[in-house]
Amino acid sequence: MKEYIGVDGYQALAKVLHKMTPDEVIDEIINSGLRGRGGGGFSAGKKWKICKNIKAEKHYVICNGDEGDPGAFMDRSIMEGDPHGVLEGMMIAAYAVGAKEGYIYVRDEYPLAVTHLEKAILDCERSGLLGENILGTDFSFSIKIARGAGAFVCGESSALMKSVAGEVGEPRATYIRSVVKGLYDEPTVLNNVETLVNVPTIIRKGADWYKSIGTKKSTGTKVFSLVGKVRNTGLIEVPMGITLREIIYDIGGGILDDRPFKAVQTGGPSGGCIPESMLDLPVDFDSLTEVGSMMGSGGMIVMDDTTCIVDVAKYFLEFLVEESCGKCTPCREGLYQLHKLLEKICSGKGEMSDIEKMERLSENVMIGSLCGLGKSGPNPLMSTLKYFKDEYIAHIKDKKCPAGVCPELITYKILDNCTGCMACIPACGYDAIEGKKKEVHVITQDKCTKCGACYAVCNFDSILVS
Amino acid sequence: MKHDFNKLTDIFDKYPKTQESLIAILQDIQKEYQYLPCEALEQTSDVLDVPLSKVFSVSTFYNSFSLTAKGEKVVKICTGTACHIRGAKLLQDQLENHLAIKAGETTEDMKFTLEVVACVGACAMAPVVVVGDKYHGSVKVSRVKKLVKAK
Amino acid sequence: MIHITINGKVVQAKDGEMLLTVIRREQIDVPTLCHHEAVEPSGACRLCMVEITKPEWDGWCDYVTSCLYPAADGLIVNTHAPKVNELRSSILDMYLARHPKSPEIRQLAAEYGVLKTQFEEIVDGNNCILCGICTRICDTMGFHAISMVGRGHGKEVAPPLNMAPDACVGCLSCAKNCPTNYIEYNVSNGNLSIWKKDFKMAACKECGKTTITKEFAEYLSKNRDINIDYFENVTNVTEKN
Amino acid sequence: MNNRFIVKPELCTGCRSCELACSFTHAVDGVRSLTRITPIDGGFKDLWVPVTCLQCDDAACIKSCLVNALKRNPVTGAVELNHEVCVNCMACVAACPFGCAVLDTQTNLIVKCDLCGGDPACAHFCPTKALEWKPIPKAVKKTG
Repeated sequence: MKEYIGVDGYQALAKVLHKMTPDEVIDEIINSGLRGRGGGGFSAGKKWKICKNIKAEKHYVICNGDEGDPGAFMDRSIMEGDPHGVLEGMMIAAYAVGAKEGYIYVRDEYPLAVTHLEKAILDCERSGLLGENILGTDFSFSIKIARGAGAFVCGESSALMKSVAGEVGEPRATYIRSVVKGLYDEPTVLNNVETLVNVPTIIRKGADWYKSIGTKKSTGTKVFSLVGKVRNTGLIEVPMGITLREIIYDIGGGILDDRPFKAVQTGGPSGGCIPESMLDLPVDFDSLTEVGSMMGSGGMIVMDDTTCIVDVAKYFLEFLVEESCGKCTPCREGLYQLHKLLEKICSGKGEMSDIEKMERLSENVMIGSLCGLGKSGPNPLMSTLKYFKDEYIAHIKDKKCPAGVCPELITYKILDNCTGCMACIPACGYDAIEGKKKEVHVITQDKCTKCGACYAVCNFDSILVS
Repeated sequence: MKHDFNKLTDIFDKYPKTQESLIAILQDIQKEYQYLPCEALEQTSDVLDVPLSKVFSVSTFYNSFSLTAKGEKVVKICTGTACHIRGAKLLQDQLENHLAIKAGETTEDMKFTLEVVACVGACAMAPVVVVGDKYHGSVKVSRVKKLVKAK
Repeated sequence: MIHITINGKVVQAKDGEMLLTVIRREQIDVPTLCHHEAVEPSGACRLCMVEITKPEWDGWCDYVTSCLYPAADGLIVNTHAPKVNELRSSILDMYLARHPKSPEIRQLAAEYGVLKTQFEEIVDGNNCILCGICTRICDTMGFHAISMVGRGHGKEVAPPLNMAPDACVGCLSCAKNCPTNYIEYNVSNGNLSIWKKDFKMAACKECGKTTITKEFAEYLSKNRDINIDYFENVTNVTEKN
Repeated sequence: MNNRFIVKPELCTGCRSCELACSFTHAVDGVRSLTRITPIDGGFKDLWVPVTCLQCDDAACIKSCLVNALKRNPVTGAVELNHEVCVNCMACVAACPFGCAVLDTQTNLIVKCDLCGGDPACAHFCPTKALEWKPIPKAVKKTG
């Protein structure tokens, strides 16, 4: 806490409480162009304004720290590393909309984040930054932590609010927005961790300063988690508008083992894959959406030529089938059928008509589903079908997996340069490899499950996948 | 299995007696017993005055709850996107083969439970396997057996 | 009062009234599988989706579930737009793949031109379409005996812990309102069983005729302040049919 | 709400005209419906009483309905059943001490008298005036 105050912490709070009216705060945030970092990209300030203008007994502020996207972990780092920044952002939001209670929804998988936030809240309560009459003003605010319990769908606002209230996290139709009728049917501002942590800085340094970073429509910076087949993995904070190529090659140091780049996946399971031809695309909310992906919460997964794009689509669909709440039919049954069709293609039984079938079904699932999970669920499939149709056709017509991933379409063979080191024999869990020391080993194809364990342990590139 | 249910009272006392506390209480119970015993669910329902059917719904909806007892050590294979493309499937295959159970099952001696989880948020160290509380990053096939060496 | 246009006809509606209510009042047939007037709309089956637009939307239209969309002045609704019909048949196709044996689903799907699913049929499936009418009615009636269990494709309706539910009084409302008649129950010789639970029927003291279970009668008597004797008294009039 | 059924059992012949009238009034698509009124044999020879819903003030049927499908019409005073809302739990059928809510097994709907919206057809068709729909006589009003 002392450290946070040491770096100008809570100065923004003091500034808004003593010198600014709630409307001025909202105007400042609107003016800064800050857009929700959770994925949708809705103007944070406008959201606050709507919420403030709703007359109700209570207003709530919720911080969404349910980072469900597999492959993204920036919210975790923020909550663990800068819990006070999150709290301060929430307090300012609460002051602006007139909320007295706030919740931070944190994944239970992040125990350290929970501990740090708990400690930060306690510190604030002790020093009068949370509670009644904060800093001698008539502003009162308290924050509770709600631990998520492992459900991707709870990243969806209405599902998250149900979860906070201790119910099953099923979304409801959002024809009435949650800023109007949210938690306990009261107007609620729900912002992502990264959005809120930007707020104090904006207040302190001014909207104009913030606007000077990034692009016209997407201001400020964005944290990405750059992972996958890239040399330097980790979190990066970049100004909006930077190109994908700069991120992957300059910051990420290029592809692992200098293999050719194939695609980069952004936006998590609801996003899409972007091919090499679009590497010079500037990274901002609108251009990513335009090419069929999305900013999402900022996962950025790089894939090389050993990643099978059909397998990736199948992977995301499998994840979504698993994570669908099961309430509405298109999402529950439609995603399931899409996954079935992809399984069929990956196992070499696909037909060309399946592609058209998937396209039509995807469209209907997107229109028909109740919440964002289903509405964007087919995205990974649609975007890969758009940019990597050849690979689908290779799976269907040639019965081949060009990347050497789909088990039923590949064979493992040991080449003559095998040194007979015997490393692969114990690695194979199915006794499929035989051979003597210093002699070329042989794979019994009947026993081979194509798990790839031998390939992974071979130090001499003697195993050929084809 | 017999459990000491006195601890439940301590858990209940930590929270206000409203439905809002339901998930937090279930999480604490899960932590205490490694799963949600029937009796605990019934008591929770009584204490919070939430219908048992709702408690059951919630405890089957969320991934972090389990209604069956788990092994001493829970082995979680992260199958987040980053882990997936860096070979989580292979690790799963190896672990399943080695422990002779499928994901989601527990070994007969109740030593290990194998689970696949969506993402543990350690994507930069992919692929990740969590054994007990310990995170193992960049796991290679050759290390798999060591990870689950019985004590 | 506001005015909306449904399939070209201008009709009156109350502000905020759900579109489906207005559509049904106009005797227009829009299929639903998860709708019941006794409970709050849930928007799960998605069959009641309609196309909506407004003059100021510049030709852009949206697809919304009419059971949950509040009527607003000037709204133009098309209940059977080509896209809407395609959506419905697609959804019914999905249902048909999951519940190929359900006569109710087969009939509704046939009405939308789907005679056989293009997807992989689930052979050993059941006829529960997870509409949630049963659980919502049970909640509304105040019993909370059954609920949705699990999630996603494996979701099911079940009593807590899959055991005979304490809270159930055997009113049969879940079973009687199930659109696919999936919930099984058995009434015979003054006994009733549902959800693996057995009940005795309350019998008329004079004629022995039975209507509801003893548990249900006791519940009503206790919670609704009705003389318990009322339930053990059937006059001749109910002997009809 | 000034009118009430005035029943004079001594005039009832058990001719069942009231039943017919009711049945045809509530007919759907020309198919006769189950009647909501029945003359019952009082137990003695030739003593019949037409019995229909009393629209009780403290109605057991309304109290028994857990989904609020039964509501009193403020204009006619009739307890009306909304079939759209009704979940067929049979609580009202069981609760009515007079057996005036019944399940029509043909349509699977529960039926009860709705006073035909304020002008019950049965009373019109009673040839002997054993059943009348008219203001309550003053004398009765005072004592009752």
